[in-house]
Amino acid sequence: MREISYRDALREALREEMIRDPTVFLIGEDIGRYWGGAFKVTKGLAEEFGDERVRDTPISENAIIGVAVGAAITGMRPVAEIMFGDLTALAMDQIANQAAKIRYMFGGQAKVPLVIRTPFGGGVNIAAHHSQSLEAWFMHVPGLQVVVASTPYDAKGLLKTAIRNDNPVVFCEHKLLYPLTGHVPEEEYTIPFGVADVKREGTDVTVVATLYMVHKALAAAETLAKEGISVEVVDPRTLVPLDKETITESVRKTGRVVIVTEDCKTAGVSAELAALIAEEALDYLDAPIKRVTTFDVPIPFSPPLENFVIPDEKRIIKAIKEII
Amino acid sequence: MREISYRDALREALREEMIRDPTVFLIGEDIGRYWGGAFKVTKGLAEEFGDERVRDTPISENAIIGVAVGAAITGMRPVAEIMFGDLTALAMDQIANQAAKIRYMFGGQAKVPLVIRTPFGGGVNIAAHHSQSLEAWFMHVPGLQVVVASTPYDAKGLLKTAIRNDNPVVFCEHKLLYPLTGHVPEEEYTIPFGVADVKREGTDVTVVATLYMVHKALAAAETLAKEGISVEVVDPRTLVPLDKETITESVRKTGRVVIVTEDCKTAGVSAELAALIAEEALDYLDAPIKRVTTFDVPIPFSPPLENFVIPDEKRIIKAIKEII
Amino acid sequence: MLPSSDKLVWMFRKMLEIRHFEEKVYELYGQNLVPGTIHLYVGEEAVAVGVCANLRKDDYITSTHRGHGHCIAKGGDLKRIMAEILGKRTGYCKGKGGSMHIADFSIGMLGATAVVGAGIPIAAGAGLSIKLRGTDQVVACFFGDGASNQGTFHEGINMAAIWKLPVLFVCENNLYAMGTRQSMVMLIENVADRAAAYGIPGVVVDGNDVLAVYEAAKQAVERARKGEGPTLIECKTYRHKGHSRFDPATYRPKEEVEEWLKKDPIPRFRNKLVEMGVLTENEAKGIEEEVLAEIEEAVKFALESPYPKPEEALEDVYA
Amino acid sequence: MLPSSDKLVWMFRKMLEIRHFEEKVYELYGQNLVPGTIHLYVGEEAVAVGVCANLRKDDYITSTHRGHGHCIAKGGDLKRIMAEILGKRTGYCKGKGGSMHIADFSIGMLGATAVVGAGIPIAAGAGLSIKLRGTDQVVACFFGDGASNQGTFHEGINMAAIWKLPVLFVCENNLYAMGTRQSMVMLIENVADRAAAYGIPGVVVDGNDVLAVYEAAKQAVERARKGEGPTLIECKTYRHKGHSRFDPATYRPKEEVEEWLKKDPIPRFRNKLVEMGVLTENEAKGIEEEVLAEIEEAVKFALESPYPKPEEALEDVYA
Ligand SMILES: Cc1ncc(C[n+]2csc(CCOP(=O)(O)OP(=O)(O)O)c2C)c(N)n1
Ligand SMILES: Cc1ncc(C[n+]2csc(CCOP(=O)(O)OP(=O)(O)O)c2C)c(N)n1
Ligand SMILES: [Mg+2]
Ligand SMILES: [Mg+2]
Repeated sequence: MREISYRDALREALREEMIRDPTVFLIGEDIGRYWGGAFKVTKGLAEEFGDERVRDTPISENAIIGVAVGAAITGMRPVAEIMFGDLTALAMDQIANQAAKIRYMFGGQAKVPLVIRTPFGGGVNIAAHHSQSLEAWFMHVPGLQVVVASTPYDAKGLLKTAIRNDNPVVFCEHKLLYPLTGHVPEEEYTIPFGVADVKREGTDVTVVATLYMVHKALAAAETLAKEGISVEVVDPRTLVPLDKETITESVRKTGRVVIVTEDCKTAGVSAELAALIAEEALDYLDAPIKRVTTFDVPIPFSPPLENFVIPDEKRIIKAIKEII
Repeated sequence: MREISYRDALREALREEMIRDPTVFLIGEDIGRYWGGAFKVTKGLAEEFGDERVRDTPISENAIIGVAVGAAITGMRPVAEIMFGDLTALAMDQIANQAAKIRYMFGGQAKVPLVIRTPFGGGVNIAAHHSQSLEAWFMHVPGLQVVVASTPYDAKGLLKTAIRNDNPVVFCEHKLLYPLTGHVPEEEYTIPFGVADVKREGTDVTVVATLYMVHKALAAAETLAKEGISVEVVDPRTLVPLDKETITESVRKTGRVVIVTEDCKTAGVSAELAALIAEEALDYLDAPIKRVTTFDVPIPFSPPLENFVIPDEKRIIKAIKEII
Repeated sequence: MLPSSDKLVWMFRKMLEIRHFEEKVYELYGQNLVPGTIHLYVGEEAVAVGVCANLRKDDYITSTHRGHGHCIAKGGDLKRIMAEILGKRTGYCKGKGGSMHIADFSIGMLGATAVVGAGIPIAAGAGLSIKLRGTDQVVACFFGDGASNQGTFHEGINMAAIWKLPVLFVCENNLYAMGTRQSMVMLIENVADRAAAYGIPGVVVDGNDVLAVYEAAKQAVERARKGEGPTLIECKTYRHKGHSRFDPATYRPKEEVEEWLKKDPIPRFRNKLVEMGVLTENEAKGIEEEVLAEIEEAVKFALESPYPKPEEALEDVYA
Repeated sequence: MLPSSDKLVWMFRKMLEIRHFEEKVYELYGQNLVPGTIHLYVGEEAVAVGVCANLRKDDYITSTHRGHGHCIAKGGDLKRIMAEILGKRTGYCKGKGGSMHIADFSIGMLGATAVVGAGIPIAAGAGLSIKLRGTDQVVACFFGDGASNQGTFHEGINMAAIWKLPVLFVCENNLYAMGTRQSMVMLIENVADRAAAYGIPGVVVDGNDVLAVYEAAKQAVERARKGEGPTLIECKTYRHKGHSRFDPATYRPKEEVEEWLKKDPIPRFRNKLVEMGVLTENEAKGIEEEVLAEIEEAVKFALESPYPKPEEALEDVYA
């Protein structure tokens, strides 16, 4: 079984789709031959596909997305990179008001096959402007689809689906995932949107986790297994569309749920997941719904501070034990 | 008892605070003598306080907030108006990355006494770019405070508190509220943040509602009262800080809750409220938590479409009856 | 070089279509038949028409909140525009868009955005798409003087410049953004002078002279089709009415309004055409009558069309 | 007019402080003592120092991800900067900010933002505050060539221009934004030429000549204090190292790097001072030794300082 990194899996998806479809092109800051992307995801692609299709831009986030939107509605399939997820704040108009709404506002005349790749998350001590997790902002915008890939396998399959998809997709990556390796088949595959993945089966409690938190949840599950607690870890993989079925089914089975996401708590991804469960599986719950998230503070710089605010295995275990 | 409109109540608050404190000034597009604000909230203030303190700007939303931030951290108390809530998308970097984080990033050295007033909401047929309710975006940003005033009385008291407050406040108004009249005392008063208001007492079911939805909820309560159903309507008034106590207390009392907000459902304000209740009052719930929200679509233009997607009294009643 | 007689007559007709269409919308609004708000193009007809007279059907335009005229000039169907403005199911956007969001992708009208300035990078993106697809299409991007202070103006035009994209950035400078006079928000007189910041040509034209607009746009289109990059064209013009329906526009000096009404682009062009012998007064009148009839038909179509069914609100979110 | 000898020596000292401070940070980073990333100011010292030499303690500056030098030039405490970079409790931001978010409000250093270009409107806002409060303070806003393509550049400078705000917009043009050469993202050669778009003066100076920077900033400060409005000053300079710690900067031609290393602002200024008789070689060496000692002290202070306690992460969110 071939193992490659998350970074390389993403690059493979981009490369294969660029070969398959000449309308796919990449656009973003420093994604080209001189840098290869801040996290090196696009490294080598400019050399292979040329500077026209792997297009370095000025530092102009809103226009990067706007230009991608204009290209998308006229026959191209842009994959835009926003260097850090925090900087989507500069492009929110083009993302949320233009890309997301163009199809609807114009009565279905247009399609907007646009992918916006961006890394979220903390853990590398680069403070408040480079560490946020803002998936919830995009979930809250009808017209967008939101992907949260946690493994190399998922990353490749979901990115390929995102590129072929005719809707604007915010493809959320995570800085700590890039070096992570895992099995990725040599053969072509795609992963449909709206299908959660049960990353570990269990019977006592459901943990719904996304992105890097999937791995912390799996570690917690492993630890608890030794204490005889059986944890099921469900990874939604796409937040919009959301596989409510798999999530609520797991909760109905275990009767207990802890939601673990890296965004801050208030009005975050975990809130929507909790609300969904409270709406659709309340009768099956044997304990309150728990949310384990980053505390409601900007991400601090210093390691002891950052480590404290972002959920770790211990906090996950503690939350699980509180409802077991 | 004096009755004035929500619009006039806001203007009174601005005027009184400008008289009280020379560091308070207003900044925004067309807020000055030539227009008086798109919704006429600032009408007459430029004439009274001069163009320097009621400052018309170019159409530059991000810089409006940026300039206000710069003024706020150097001794002034700006009240910025973003003409439509949808346009905060253009200013998200200055709102969420700068205003919200400056105090924290700099270790508490700075304070950012900034108020951002903006109207959200639909109901006036101006379609997808002028009708959204985006309160949840701001709730999700630690460092911001978020106000949702539903009556003239609340509007005045909360705006005065917001202006005196040393934190960045997103002060959410609603287009349909501006002409609404209600009691506002002549005497000075302020309303503290974090104190919900029980707008109607009841025993069978709690409805938590915000902004214009408070009035639709009250109408629904009135209708249901005739059928013998007693509805308690709780208006949080500020989403950050949130008066969890009053909300969960009411839910513990009634055992049933319907959350009614005008933003779209997924990852909206209603999700956070539902999650909160599921976390803190689950054992008291006799029925699933219901959310009544705008459907997950951009706001359409045509009246029958817009009326359909935004919650109305009927949908609120239906939701209540489903859990009674 | 002057356009052909046919084209001149086409331009005259389009200007009349816009003028009378807008007057009709104004009237219908007064009768409470138009939901929401409206931003009329009356007085600015020469801009959209002078530019679009240079465009092919497969060329693109992007538009604004003041967009009816753009769509008409690009060849949009009056019936479907009117139906959209009235919120009807037969409208271009099935009633989902309304006055501020007219679009007709079948004629390259890529839609109106109501976020001031947001169309600028989108137009650049359409230009990039043209470049990548290797066609010789061009894009005309309309926006106002107010929009030229948005970050999108700076970012979008700069990107189009560095990549030599085939885009005409057409600034409709009607002196005001709502109640804000240009001189309150910009120290320079000509928006076109900002072109220098991006290393591209900037041209100022009399936006009430459709032939002047035509000529400037023609050169810019040629430049664009040859792959030489974008041009910023500033058309000095004036809106005859308030910013939106309820605006009495008292912030504008009377003399200024009067002066500009004298420069009304339609009588000017009509006189010119008669002078040039392209049209007789009678022929001009004939065209006007045809246009009026066409608009009546559009109104009838729109009024008789059904509203969308409420549940249709849930369609068209995703492809 | 030349600054006084005292000021000249102060400038020399500050440049050395920045240079050696940054070299030390680089060294500590190599020893894994600096969390996160770093963007060093080595090679660009003349800009911050030439500008700040004109500022009073109560004047303001705004800064960027490459901000250590700005804070030092404004009079920041080396100890507290170093402690912050190392994530210590005694740092300027109690370890919450780190290298990219140094601030010292007590000396008018309004903080570094790591969002490229975000400081521009904030600086304009500080300028507006000055105007409204009626003081004669000024603001210097530092940003890079890359930042000049952000919408905030356009919006922020335009606002400062129309309101005649007392702001110096100081573009540190080091030719690159990460690996992106200026010529890839801008057709014009001088960022300063964009000043014309806002009707304000734009000046290009040799950013490696501290006296040239000083002189340009002096005039701009005078203009600003007199209420005549902002100036855009472009300082042509070069970073000696990569963009951030791990960047080998292979995208820069060797000859270019060599050429610029020859223009190193510090030896140039040192020679000049000796030539002018302001300092002897020995005195210069003496200052350098003092500076090195001061930096050693700062490192010691920082290394010996405790890390913040985890729970302190929950403080300072709200006032
Ligand atoms: C980004 C943004 N800010 C504010 C508004 C509100 N608004 C609508 S039209 C308008 C004035 C636009 O002026 P201009 O660009 O000159 O176009 P004109 O209306 O004169 O044609 C404003 C401020 C908006 N729609 N979008
Ligand atoms: C808005 C924004 N986009 C991208 C980045 C990532 N980034 C950090 S520094 C930098 C380059 C900045 O170049 P320039 O403004 O020239 O400053 P320099 O680093 O050369 O001093 C980039 C792209 C960012 N921090 N903020
Ligand atoms: Mg205008
Ligand atoms: Mg640079």
